[in-house]
Amino acid sequence: MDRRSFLKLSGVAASASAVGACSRVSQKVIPFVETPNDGANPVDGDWYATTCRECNAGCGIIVRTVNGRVKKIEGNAIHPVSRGKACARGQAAALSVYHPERLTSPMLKGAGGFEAIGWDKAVDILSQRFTEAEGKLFFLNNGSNDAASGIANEIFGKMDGFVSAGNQEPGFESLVAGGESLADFPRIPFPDLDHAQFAILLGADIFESGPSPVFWGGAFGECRRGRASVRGRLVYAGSRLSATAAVCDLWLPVPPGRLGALALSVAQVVVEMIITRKLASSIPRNALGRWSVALKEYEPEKVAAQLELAPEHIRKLAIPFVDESPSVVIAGADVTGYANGVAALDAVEFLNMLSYEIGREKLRIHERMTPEPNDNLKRRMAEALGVPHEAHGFSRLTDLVAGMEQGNFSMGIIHHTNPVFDTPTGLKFKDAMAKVGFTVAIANFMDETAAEATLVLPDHHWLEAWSAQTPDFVPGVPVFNLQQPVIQPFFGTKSGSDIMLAAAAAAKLKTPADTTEAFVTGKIQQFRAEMQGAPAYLSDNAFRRHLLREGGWWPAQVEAEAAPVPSGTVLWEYRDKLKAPEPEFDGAENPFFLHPFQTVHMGRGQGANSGWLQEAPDPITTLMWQFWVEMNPVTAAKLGVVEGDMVKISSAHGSITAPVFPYKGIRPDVVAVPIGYGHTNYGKLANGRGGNVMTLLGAKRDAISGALAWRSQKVKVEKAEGRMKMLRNAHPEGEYKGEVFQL
Amino acid sequence: MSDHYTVLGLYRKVETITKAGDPIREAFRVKDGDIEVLTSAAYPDGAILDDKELLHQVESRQFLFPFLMGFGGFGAGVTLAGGTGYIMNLIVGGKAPFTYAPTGVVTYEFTLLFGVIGSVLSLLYYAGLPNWTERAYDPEVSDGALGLLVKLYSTEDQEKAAKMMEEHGAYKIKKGVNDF
Amino acid sequence: MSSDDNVKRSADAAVSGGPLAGGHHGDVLALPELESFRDPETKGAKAHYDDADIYRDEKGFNDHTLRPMFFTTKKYFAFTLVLGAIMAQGFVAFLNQTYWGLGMAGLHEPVYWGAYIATFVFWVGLSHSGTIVSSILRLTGANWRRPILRAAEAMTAFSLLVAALFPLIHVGRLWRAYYMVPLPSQRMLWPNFKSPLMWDFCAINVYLTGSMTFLYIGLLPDLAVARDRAIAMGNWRRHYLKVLALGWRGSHREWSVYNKCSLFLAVIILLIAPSVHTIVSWDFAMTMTPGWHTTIFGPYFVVGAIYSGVSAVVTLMIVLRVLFNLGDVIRKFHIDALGKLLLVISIIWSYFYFCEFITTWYSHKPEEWEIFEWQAHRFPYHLWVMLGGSCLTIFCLSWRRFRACMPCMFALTLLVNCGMYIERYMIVVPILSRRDNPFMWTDYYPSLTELSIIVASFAYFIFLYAIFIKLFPIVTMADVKEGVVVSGDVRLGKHAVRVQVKE
Amino acid sequence: MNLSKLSPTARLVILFLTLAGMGGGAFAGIVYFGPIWLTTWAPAQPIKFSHKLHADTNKIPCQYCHTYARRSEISSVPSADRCANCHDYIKPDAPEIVKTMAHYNEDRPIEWVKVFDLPDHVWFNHKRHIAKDVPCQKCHGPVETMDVVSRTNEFPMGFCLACHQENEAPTDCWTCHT
Amino acid sequence: MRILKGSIKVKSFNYKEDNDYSWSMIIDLDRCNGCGACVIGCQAENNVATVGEEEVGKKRNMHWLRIERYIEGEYPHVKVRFLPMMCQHCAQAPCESVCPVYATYHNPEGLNVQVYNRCIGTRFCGNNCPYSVRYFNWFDSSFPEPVNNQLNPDVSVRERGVMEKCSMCMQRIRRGKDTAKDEGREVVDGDIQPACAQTCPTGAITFGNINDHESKVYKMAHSGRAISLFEEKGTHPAVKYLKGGTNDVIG
Repeated sequence: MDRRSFLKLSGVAASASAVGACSRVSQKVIPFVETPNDGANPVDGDWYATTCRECNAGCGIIVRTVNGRVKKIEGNAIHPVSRGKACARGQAAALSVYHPERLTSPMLKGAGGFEAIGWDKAVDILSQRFTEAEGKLFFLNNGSNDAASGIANEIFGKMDGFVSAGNQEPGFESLVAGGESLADFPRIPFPDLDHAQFAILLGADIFESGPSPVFWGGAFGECRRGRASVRGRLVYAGSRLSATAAVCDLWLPVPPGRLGALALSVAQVVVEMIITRKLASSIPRNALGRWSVALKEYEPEKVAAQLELAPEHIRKLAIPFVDESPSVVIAGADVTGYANGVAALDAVEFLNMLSYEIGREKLRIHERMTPEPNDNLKRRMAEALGVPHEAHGFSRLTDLVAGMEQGNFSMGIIHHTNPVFDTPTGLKFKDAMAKVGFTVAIANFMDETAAEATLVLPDHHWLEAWSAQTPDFVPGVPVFNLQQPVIQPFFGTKSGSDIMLAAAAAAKLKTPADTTEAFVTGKIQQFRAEMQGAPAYLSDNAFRRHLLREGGWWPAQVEAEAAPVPSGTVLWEYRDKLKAPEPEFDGAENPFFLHPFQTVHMGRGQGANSGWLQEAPDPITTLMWQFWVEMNPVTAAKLGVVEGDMVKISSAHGSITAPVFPYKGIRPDVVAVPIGYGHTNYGKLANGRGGNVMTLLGAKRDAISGALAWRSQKVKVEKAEGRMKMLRNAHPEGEYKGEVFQL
Repeated sequence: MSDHYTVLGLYRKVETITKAGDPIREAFRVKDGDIEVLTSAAYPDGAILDDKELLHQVESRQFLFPFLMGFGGFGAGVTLAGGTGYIMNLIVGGKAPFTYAPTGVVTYEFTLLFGVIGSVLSLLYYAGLPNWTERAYDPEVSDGALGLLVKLYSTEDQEKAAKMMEEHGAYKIKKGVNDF
Repeated sequence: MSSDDNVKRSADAAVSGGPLAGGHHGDVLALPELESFRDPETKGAKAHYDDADIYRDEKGFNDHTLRPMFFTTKKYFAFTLVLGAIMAQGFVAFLNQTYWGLGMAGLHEPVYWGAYIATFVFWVGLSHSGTIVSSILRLTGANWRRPILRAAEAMTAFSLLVAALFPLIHVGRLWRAYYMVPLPSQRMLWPNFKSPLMWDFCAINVYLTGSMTFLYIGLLPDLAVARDRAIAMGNWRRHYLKVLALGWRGSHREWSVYNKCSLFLAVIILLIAPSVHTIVSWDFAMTMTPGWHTTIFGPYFVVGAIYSGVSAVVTLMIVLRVLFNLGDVIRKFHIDALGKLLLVISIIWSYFYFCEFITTWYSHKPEEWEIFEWQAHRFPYHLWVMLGGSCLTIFCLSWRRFRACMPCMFALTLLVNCGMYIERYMIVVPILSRRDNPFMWTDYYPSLTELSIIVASFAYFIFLYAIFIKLFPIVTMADVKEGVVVSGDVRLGKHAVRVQVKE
Repeated sequence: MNLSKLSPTARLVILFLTLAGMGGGAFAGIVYFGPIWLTTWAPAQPIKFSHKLHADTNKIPCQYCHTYARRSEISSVPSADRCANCHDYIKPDAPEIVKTMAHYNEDRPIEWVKVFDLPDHVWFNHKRHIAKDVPCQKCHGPVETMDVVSRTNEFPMGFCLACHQENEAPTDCWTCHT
Repeated sequence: MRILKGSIKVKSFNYKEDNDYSWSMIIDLDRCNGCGACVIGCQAENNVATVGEEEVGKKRNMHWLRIERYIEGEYPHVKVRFLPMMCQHCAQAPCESVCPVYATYHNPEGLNVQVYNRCIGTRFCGNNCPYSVRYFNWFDSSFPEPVNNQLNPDVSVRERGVMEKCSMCMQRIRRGKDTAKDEGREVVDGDIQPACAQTCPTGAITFGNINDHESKVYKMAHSGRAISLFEEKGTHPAVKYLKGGTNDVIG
C-alpha cells in the first residue's frame, strides 16, 4: 500500500463558505475508507517532495496537500537548485491544477472541429498511427530531459526518421554554445555569484529569464548580504533597466549588440592591470603579452564612442573587477539575443577566467571550466531521460520545421510545449505543422498548438503525474529530480507518457516499461550504484521511497563537486577569439531596436492563464492583467504619445499594437515588449491580452551556434488609434517620490 | 377621592380675564393650584393670575431633573467608556484599558443626553403631561380665546362661579365634572 | 377698547377676538404714523409694527399658517411623487450595493472614504444651523427669530436623519452594524470607545435625540393648535395630533414649565451641537493622516457647519415664503437679519480657511503641501466654487440691497452650500488620495451608485421636509404669538420704539 | 390607573409602548443568548451506529475510533477499515454492519452527517483540549448515552469563552479566529 | 453574570518585556529583487482573492504583500528601488485605536490582529494606516469550483465588507507554537516562517522572535542598518527594513 492509496480520500469538506455562515445546512463529513499511515495529520496536511515543472530549471519543491488537495508549494530546502525557495510561477502551479479550463477528455479533430473521444479510442488511434508512421515521426517537448522524452526516445529512438527536438527558452542555446570548444559537454555557465564580491551582469536578466530565477535569487542574496562584512556589488550593462538591473548598483545603457565589445574593453584594462600589478601568477606572462596586443583595439578610449559610454566608466568597471576580487561576469539575454552573441560570450568567459586566476582561492569556478569526460554521470542521466542537450536548440527546431515542410514526418507528438505561440513567425511552425499528417498534442490546456493538432490528449498536471527530470542548468552537480503525484488526478486525465506506452505496446513496439512510474523506477535502479550518499543498506523499494521523500538524488555535498580550474593553458587558447563582431539586425532600415523580454510572471506565455500570475504586478511596470510596450519618455514624446496611448509596432513579419508605458530605464532607441502575451487560444484569462511579440520576429540566428537571435530585430513604431487605461499598481507620480521612506 | 367640578370661562380680551380672575379666587377661596388660565401664547408669570409664587417653587425645582439626570448620564458615560475596558476581558496587547480622552468625550455626550431627557421629563412631570383624558378645554383657546378654569368642590359653587364669570365678561361657559 | 379704533386695520380682524386683538398693546401704542419703522421692502407704505396687524386676528393667523398643512395642491403630490421616484432609485442602488458589496461605490484603496462620508459631513454640518441658531436666538431673546425657528429646527432634525443614514450606507457589513451598540452578549465584546467613530456614533445619536426633542418640544403648543383645528375639520390628522399634543391645554402652569424646559434644552443643545461637529471633525483630525491631523479642524468644522447651515436656512426660508405664500410671516426683514448673521459667519469661516492654508503654505510640510497642490491641480473648479463662493458671500452680503433681493439671496446661499459640499469633498477625497505612501496615490471618482444614493439623500431630505410641512405646523406659531404678547411700542421722543416687555 | 377611564388614544399609546417593550426585550434576549435556541438536533445517519452500544455497553474509549483527536485539530470520524478491524469477527451478519462492510469493500466512503459544527471562521484544536484532559462530554454532551447522536450544545462564542476564562486558557481573539 | 466573572481578572502587561514571544520581521532591502515570489506565496497561503482585471483597474487588488517600486533619477542615471510592503504590525498601531468594534487589536505577541468576523467595514483603520496596507473586500471573493480546492483550510475566506491584511501567517505561528508545545519546548528561531519569508529566493525576509536575543531578527534589528518606515510617525512597527548599501561604486 503506497502513499497513493490514501490519496483516495475526499476529505472533510473544504472550507470555502463565507465568514459568518453558520447555517444548519447538513454538512457531510466523509472519512477515509482506508486509514492513512500513522502520524499523518489530516489537517496539517502532508508534504510531498517533487519537482517543479513550470520551467526547465528543475527546482526541487515540496507540496502541501490537505485532504487530497494541493494547497501550497514551497521550495525543497535540501535541493541544490531551489535551496528551499520557489518563484512566483512555481507557486502558482497550485492554482493551475484546479484550473477550470483544464482539458478533461481526449479530443480528435474531425470535420466539425474537435470532438471528445474515449480514452480507449484514443489509444487505438494512437497505436494505429504508431504502426503506420514506422518511425517517421517527431517528438517535440519544451527542451527538458524528462521521463516522457525518455520514453519517446526509447520507443522510437532506434528507428530511422525519428527526430526528437526541444522548444527551448531563447538564449540558452547560445549560452551553451558559447565557448563550446573548451569543453566537450556543453551546458549553461554558472559563474559562482554566491561567493563573488563584484559582479558584472552583461544583459543578464537572471531573475526573469535566467535558467533558474530561484537559484540566481539565492546566489544574489548570498552575494549581496550573505557575508558578514562584505556587500557584494553588481553592475548591469544592457539596453533596458530590467528587474535584475534594478537591484544592481549601476546601470550602463549600452547599445544593443555591443556588450561583447564592452567585455573585451574591460578585459583590456584588466589584462593591463594584471601586467602592471603583477597579479595572477598562474597565467603565463607571454600569454598576457599576446592578449595585451590582441586587445589593443578594445582600449576604452577606442570603444567608448560605440558603447556610448565614457572611457572612465569602463575603467571604473574594470578596476573593482580586479580590486574587489573575487568577481564574476554573467552574460544573459542581451548578449545572446544578437547574431554576434556567441562571439561575445567568448569574451565573457575570458573575463571570468581572468577573474578566477586573480581570486583563485576565493571562488568556486563555474562548471564549464571543468572539461568533463563523456561518461560524466550528469550527461548519462540526461541521456537516459531524453535527448542530449544539444538536440534541444533552435537549430534542431529549424531542422525539424524544414523536415516537416518537406513531408519527412507522417506523425508528430508535441508534449507540453506551444511552438505555434512562442516561436518566431519567421520559423513558420504553424504552416509546417499543417503539413504533418497527424499531430498529437499532449497538454493540460487547449493552447494554440493543441488547437492545430489532430489529436489532443489531456495530460495530468505535473503535480498529478509521475516523471523524472535532470535539469541542465545546475552548477557543478548531477541532479536526478523525481516527480511524483501528490494528489489523485483531479480531472479525468491520464498521463501522456502512460498513453504513449500503452499505444506503443498495442502497436507491438518495444516499450521500456509498462507505466511511467515503472520507467522512473527503472531509471532509479539503473543509476542506483552511482547515487552516492543514500544509505546503502536500503532495499530497492526502500531506496526508491527514500528518493521520493527527498525529491530526487544529488550529491550530498555540492561544494565538494567543484572541480579545479584548468590552468593558463586553456586560457591560452583564447588568443585568437578575442573579437567582438558588429551586430547584424533584421530589418536594419527601421529606427528602433526591438527588445523582447521575459517577465517574472508570464514565462513564455504559460503563465498567462493563471489569475494569480496575471494579477501579480510586474516588478518594473507594476502592470497587472495587461500587455504593454516600454519606451523611453523621450521617445514617447517624439512619437507624441503618453502613457496608455496605443502604438503600432511593425516589422516585415508582422505587427502588434500595444499601449505605451514610458519608462526611464530604457534606451531611447529601444522599444521593449514582454513575451508571453497575446494568446489567441489559451483560455478566458489569456486570450486577447495584448499582442504576441513573436509575430514580429524573423528567424534571425546566431552566426556561430545557430541559436535564435531573438533581439536582432529592428522595428517601426508609429502612433495608433486609441488609448488604454493602464492597470498599474504604482501611481504614475507617486512612483517618483520614494524618498519619503528615507531608505 | 371625592369628585370635583370645573368651570371654564372663555374671554376675548386679556383685560377682562384679568379682572375676572381675582374675584372668583376670593369668592371661593380657590387654592393656587385650583385655578388656571388657558391661553394660546405664553404670558409672563403673573400677567393674568397672581400665581407667581407657586410657579416659582415649581420652576426652582424643575432644574433638578436635568441636573440629576445629567449626573446619571455622567455615570453612564464613565461606566461605558471607561469601565468597558475593565469589565470586558479583552486582550489588547499591553494597551491601557482606560483612557482619558475617549472617556471624557463619551461622558460629555452622555451627560448632555441625559440632561435632554431630564429636561423633557421635567416638563412632563411638572406640567402633568401626557394626559390624554378628556379635560376641561375649548378649542377656541387655540384660536386666541382666553380661558379661565376653576376647580370647585360642589355643584353649587360651580353654578355660582359660572355666573360670576359670565358677569365678568366671559362669552362662553363650560361646566364639567372631574376634568380639571 | 379705544385701541380698536386707533388701529384702522383692526376692523376686519376681531372676529373671535383674543389677546392680540385686545388692548394689551393697544394701550401702550397709539402711534400709527411711525415713519422710522418703515419696512424697506414696502418703501414706507406699511408700518413695521404691522406684523402684529396680521396676528391681531389670531384665528386668521392660525388659518393662514396652518394652510400649508391642511391644504394640498396637486402639484405637491406630483412633486412628492418625483421625490419618491428619486428616492426609490437611490434605494435600489443601496440595495444593490448591500447585496453585491461596497465595490458598487467608486471607492478603492486607499480612498476608503469618499462621497458618502463627504455627504455625511455635509448633512451633519447642515444640521447645525437649526438648533444652534434657534437656541442662541432663544437665549439672547432676539425677536426676529420667532417665525423661522420651526423651519430651522426641522431642518436640523431632518438633515441629521439623512446624515445618520450615511454611516449605515457606508459600512461594509450593514447587517453587523449593531456591533457598535454596546449590547451585552455572550460574546463578551463591547465596542471600542477609544475610536473616534464611537464618539461620533454617541454624538450623532445624542444630537439626533436632542434635536428631535428640541423640535418636538418646540412643536408641542402648536400641535395643540393644529389638533384643535384638525378635530374641528374632522381631518385625519387629528389621530396622531391628539397623541403627540400630549393633551396640551395651554394652561399657565404648562406654559411656565414649558418655557423653563425650553430654556434648559436651548442651553444643552448649545453645548451639544458644537461638540457634535467637533467630534465629526475628530473622525478626521484624530487620525495621523496629513491634511486631516490638525488642531484647527474642530472649530473649523463647527464654523463651516454653521455657515452652511445658516445659508441653508436662508434658502429654505425663501423657498417656504414663495411656495407656501408665507411672505407675510417670513419676511424680508428676517432674511435680512439672517443675511447679516451669514455675513459674520462667512468672515469667520474664511478666516479659518485662511489659517489652515497659511500654516501649511508657510511650513511647506511636503506631505501636506502635496495635498494642496493636488487639490489645486485636480479640483481647480471645485476650489473656485468653494473659495470664490465665500469671497462672493462676504462681498455681496455687505450690501444691503443684495440682502433685500430674494432671488439673489437664494442663489447666493445655494452657492454657499455647493461650496460647502465641495469643501467636505475636498477634505475627504484629495487627502485620502494623496496619503503618506506615494505608491498608493490614486484618484477617485464617485460611481453611479454613490451618485444615485447621494441624490436620493437630497430627495429624502426634501421629502421629509415636504411631509413635515403637511403633518405639522411649519411656522412657530406659539413663539410668534408670544412675541406679539410680550412686545409693544414705547414712545421715545418723537418716535415709537418697539420693545419687548418680557421680564 | 383605571384603563377604562383613559381615552382611546391613550389606550392605543399604552398598547403600542407595551408591544415595543416586548419586542425590544426579545431582541435583547436573542442578542444575549445567541443561537442557544437551536439545540438538540439529531440527524439520521447513513449507518445506524450506536454510541451507547459502543462507548457505554462495551466501554470502548472514544479515542479508540476517533484517533486523530489526540494528535490533530480534528477528532476525525473513523475510516471504514477501522470498523472492519473488529466487525470482521464481531457480528459480521448484522444488517448495518453488512452495509458498512459494503462501503469498505467497494471503496466507497461513508457520508456521515455532521452533527457538531463550527463556523469556518473558528479554528478549534482537539489536540490541545485532549492534552489538557478536557473530557469529550464537556462540549459534545453525554454521547455515550445516545443511540443517535444529537447536538446537545450549540457553540456560541460565549460557550468557549466561559470555559476558557474559568480555566485561564487564552482568550486572545486569534486563538480561535484567523 | 458571566460578564462580571470576566471582570475579575484583567491582564495588563507590556508584551515587549513580559511575553515570551514578540514576533518581528526584518526585510533586507539590499537583497530584495522584486521578483514577486512572496506575493504569490502569500496569496496561496492566505486565500487572498484575485479580483480580476476590472477591479484591478479600480486599484482594488488584494495582495496583502505588495512590492512597491520607486524610480529615481533621469536617464541614464536611473535607479529603481523595490520596497516590499505589508502590514507593519505597529506597536502603536494607528489602525487599532480607531476601530469602533475591536476588530483589529494588538495581541500580546506584538502582532496586529484583524478579526474578520468582528469587522463591520467602517474602513477607518484603512484611512489611518500610513502604509496603506489594509485591503477591503469590496465584493465577495470568488473562488468558484474547482479553484476553491486550493483554499487553505487554516485561513478563513473573507466575506464582502470586511478589512483584511497581512497576519504574519498567524496560522503558521499557531501551528509552530502548537508543535513546540507538543514537544514540550519553546519555539526556537526558524521554527516558524510566514509564507513570504519561506519563499523569498534571495532570503530578504527573516522572521522571528525579537524577545529572544539570540534570534536572527534580534541581531539584524540591531545591526545598524535597520530602519522603520515612517519612523517619525511613532508607529514602532514590528517589521523593520535593512537599508540598502551605497550606490556609488562607480560614478
